[in-house]
Amino acid sequence: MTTVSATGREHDGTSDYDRDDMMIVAASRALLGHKVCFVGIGLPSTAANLARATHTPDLVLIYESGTIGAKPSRLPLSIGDGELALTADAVVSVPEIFNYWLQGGRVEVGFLSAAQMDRYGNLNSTVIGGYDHPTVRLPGAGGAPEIAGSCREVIVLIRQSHRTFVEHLDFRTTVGFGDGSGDRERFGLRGAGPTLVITDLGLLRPDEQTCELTMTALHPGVELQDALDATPWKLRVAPDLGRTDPPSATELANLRSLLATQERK
Amino acid sequence: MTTVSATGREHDGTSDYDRDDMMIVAASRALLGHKVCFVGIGLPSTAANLARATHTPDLVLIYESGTIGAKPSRLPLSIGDGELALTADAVVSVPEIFNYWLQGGRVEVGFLSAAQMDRYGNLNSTVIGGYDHPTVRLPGAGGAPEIAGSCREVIVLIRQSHRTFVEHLDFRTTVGFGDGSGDRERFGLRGAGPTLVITDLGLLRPDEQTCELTMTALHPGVELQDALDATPWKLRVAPDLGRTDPPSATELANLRSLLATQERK
Amino acid sequence: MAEIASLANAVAAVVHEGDCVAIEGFTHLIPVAAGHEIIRQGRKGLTLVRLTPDIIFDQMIGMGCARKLVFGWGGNPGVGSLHRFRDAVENGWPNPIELEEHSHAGLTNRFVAAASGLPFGVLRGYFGTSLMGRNESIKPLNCPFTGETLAAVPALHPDVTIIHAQQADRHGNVLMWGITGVNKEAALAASRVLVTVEEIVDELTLVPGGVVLPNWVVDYVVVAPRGTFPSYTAGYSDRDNDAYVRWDAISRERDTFLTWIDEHVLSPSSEQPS
Amino acid sequence: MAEIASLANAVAAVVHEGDCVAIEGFTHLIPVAAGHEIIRQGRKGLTLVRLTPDIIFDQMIGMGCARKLVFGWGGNPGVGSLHRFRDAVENGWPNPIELEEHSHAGLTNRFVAAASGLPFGVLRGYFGTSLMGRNESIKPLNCPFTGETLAAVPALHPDVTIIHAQQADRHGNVLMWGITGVNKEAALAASRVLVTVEEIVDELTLVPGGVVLPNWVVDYVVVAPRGTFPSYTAGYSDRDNDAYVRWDAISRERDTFLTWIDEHVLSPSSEQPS
Repeated sequence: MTTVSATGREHDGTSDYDRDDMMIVAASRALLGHKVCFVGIGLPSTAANLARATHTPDLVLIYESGTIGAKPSRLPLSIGDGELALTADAVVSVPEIFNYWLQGGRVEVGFLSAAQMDRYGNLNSTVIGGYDHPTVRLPGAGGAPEIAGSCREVIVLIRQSHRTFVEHLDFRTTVGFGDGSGDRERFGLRGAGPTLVITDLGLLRPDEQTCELTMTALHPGVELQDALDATPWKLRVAPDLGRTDPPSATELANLRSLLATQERK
Repeated sequence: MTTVSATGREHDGTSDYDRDDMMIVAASRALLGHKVCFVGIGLPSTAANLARATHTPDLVLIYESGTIGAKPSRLPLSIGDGELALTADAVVSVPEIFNYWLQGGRVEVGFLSAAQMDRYGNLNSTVIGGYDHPTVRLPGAGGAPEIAGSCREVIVLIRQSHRTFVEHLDFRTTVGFGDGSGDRERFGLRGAGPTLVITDLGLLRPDEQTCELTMTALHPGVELQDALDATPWKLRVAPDLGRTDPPSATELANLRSLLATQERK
Repeated sequence: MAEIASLANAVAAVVHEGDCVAIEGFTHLIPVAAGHEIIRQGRKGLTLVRLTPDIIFDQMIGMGCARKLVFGWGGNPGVGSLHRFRDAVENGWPNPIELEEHSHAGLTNRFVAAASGLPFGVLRGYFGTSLMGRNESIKPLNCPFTGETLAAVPALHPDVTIIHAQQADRHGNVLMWGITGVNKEAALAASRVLVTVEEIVDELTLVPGGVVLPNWVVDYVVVAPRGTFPSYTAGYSDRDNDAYVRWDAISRERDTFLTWIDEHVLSPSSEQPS
Repeated sequence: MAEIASLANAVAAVVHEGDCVAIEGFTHLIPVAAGHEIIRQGRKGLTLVRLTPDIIFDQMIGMGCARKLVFGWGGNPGVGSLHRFRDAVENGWPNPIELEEHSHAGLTNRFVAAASGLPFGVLRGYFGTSLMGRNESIKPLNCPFTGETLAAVPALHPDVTIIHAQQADRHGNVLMWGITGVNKEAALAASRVLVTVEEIVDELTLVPGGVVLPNWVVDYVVVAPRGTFPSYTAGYSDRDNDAYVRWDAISRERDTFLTWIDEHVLSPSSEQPS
């Protein structure tokens, strides 16, 4: 069977995979052993549903629209997809989701993405260029600031390039580690922040002392120089730099099945 | 048909009525033309349901338990009576009742009662005697302070005697007009306060200037001296002191029917 | 993750000497059976929290479980006084109890704040009342926009909240309906949550007005049919109004109260509704 | 007391030049038909409020209805940018618009505060972000108990809130279900409330997850079947995902946009869903 993924490439259904697939698979692995996950649409939703299909069938998916414990049989197309409401344990109001469930500290893992990220995992999804006269007006904050503040951990999914990895954000929509160690506490943010950043090149984790993001693993086929070249600042690299396992046959098969459920192929 | 009312007297079903009946009928008349009413158990609930039966069938009854638009076919025995939930337009949580519906300023009329009231319509339902070593420990505040604060108007139902009308409350559980004109605004209370006090002797309303409660009408058979004798302070009396109409045959018949629906007779 | 357990084991696991214990249920869904089990286990020194202390708190206070009471309205609904509550407050029997009293709206917003992960809640209330001076947990707070002064109340985080619901499934997901009061907020405010239910069903079927507590916010589920008697459980049992009237007479005197507790709570056969 | 009216009459009655207009519906129940009627009536200078400005706000902005936008996330869900929104912000076409942006949690709590009769809401958020400095409607507030600093946001009281629901009865009582987002709070926050519905039924039958707005908090009810297209109404219509994709191409250029609006909104036959 030949299918075309969300990014438009062809798959033959075997071990062929692209960088998006690798990001999704890495994200789904990061959910192993977790219980409750706050999910946005796109790669995070695919990753969370891949985790459900592969190794954590009881993973509780919470979508911002108010669906708690959604068990979609197909990938949802929006965070308010009717499929989420129909399969949820409970559908609650948006105020309740934000106040009782997210701010209440009940969510273990939240996923975020952004147009720009800096070395401390701070995110920009508001504007490229100046705020008053932007070059590109992006959608804005949405749920991101409070997801980053209140989830016990945050996983960021972002491609690694000079466009996305920047020395200085044009706008800090969402706080990762601010200007470094201690800033989250100073801002009153309760969760641990972005404990894992998954890019198309590998994995980054915050340094225990400084909170600066550090490359801790490379995906298969990626050389360290690729990551250094894709990063505008002098990228910190872990002394025991690891190598991500390639997607297993099961992971890929489950991912293909999930992507095939999307109405828009 | 002979029935015994909540206060244990016998009725022959004709024009015989007692002081409780008069209070209930007067309270139900005060609801004429109103739309939304916050109801407690006892005389207020009976009065509100009498208003529904007699002249305001669409009166919206809100009980603190979360029932909005309850249309009980029998008098409820508690504010959480199942009959209220079964007949309501909506049942919401207690936080929602207090925050969105009461504090949100959506209730026109609230009913209150108390063990003690002073000349400014302040109420005590907490203790008789000192707080730390009370002679009688009463139930406490419940919903009363916020009903008095947020309903657009409050109707107080209370018997008139030296026990209930006092110079100085032992505890101010609920604010009527504080120490007089301007105090409600000073305390940030939004509604107009106790615009009507219905006793077993007659009606009192706040003076427009001073907010001191003023006897504006006497019930049938009551002499002014009765009211003066029942009041420990020098009772203000309206120059145009009126006379309450006795309960009509319809009012009494409807009241009897309502009381007959109580399981505990 | 909710564990389905016996009443005795679940109460032993979640209610410890000196704990702050919220027992909710607004007229409806009052977890009386769980309160009786706390009496049987002889827990003392508890801070008992409840919007409307009624018969079950009267019994727990009379049996000396409570050191402190945090509440809004303590009465026998539709009947009159709570005599054991009054005896404790007026005469210190069986022990003096500290009172922290709120309006219903104030205490409700303490639960809401805690459920919301906020250190305080805000309401229009309390000013001009004697409660304000008596209760250190109420403080004025100025609106940073309008300058208005409002009342702030601190979040209330019980060590354990106990509620009753109609149903749970085998995974411990809980479903309640009808008048659910402040049950959800009280549960989400607490460190530990015990839910007694009428029955365990294979699959929960959502109903109008239904409130779900997923199993990952519940610690113990206990099957306690008619566990709300003499309160009621919509769809399962009716309120026994006569029992509320009878309680007035039973509870008036210490000896009739103790005799009743012996017979209906402490005797070996008393784990049935009484 | 709700009046059942035509879309044109109801919009004319509640939406005035310069008003603050909240149009809610979180992905589900988006009142697109009402937005189109506002375009047809040529209302200008509006402050448009919505957690997630999407196609309908893109259309209203492109037609010059908006002077200001109060929002949380402005995009075409699952597709990409809102090109008319971007053109207004980046190039001032057809007019510059003022932006007041919030996080979803912040804007949600502005509605909650207003619905609750409070002058402000409190949340954990905003500190450390650039939003804090950009937005004067966010201020720090210290907890009077713990000393922690939290974010306060002012109550948001729209002149009018427009939402869509599944049903109303002949008395104007409204019932909605599925994902209801912040619809209840947005309605209770507003001075005037207009609800478009799929149909009028003789009697509302409560359903699981159903939310009721009684007729005394609603001003106008309008029957607008498929009034959420291309969004959806659970139980009545499905989301037209292709329409969201098509909107990307239609809205990219000003002339294709204007042609589409002419054909689908302004032409005499356009009061059907398109």
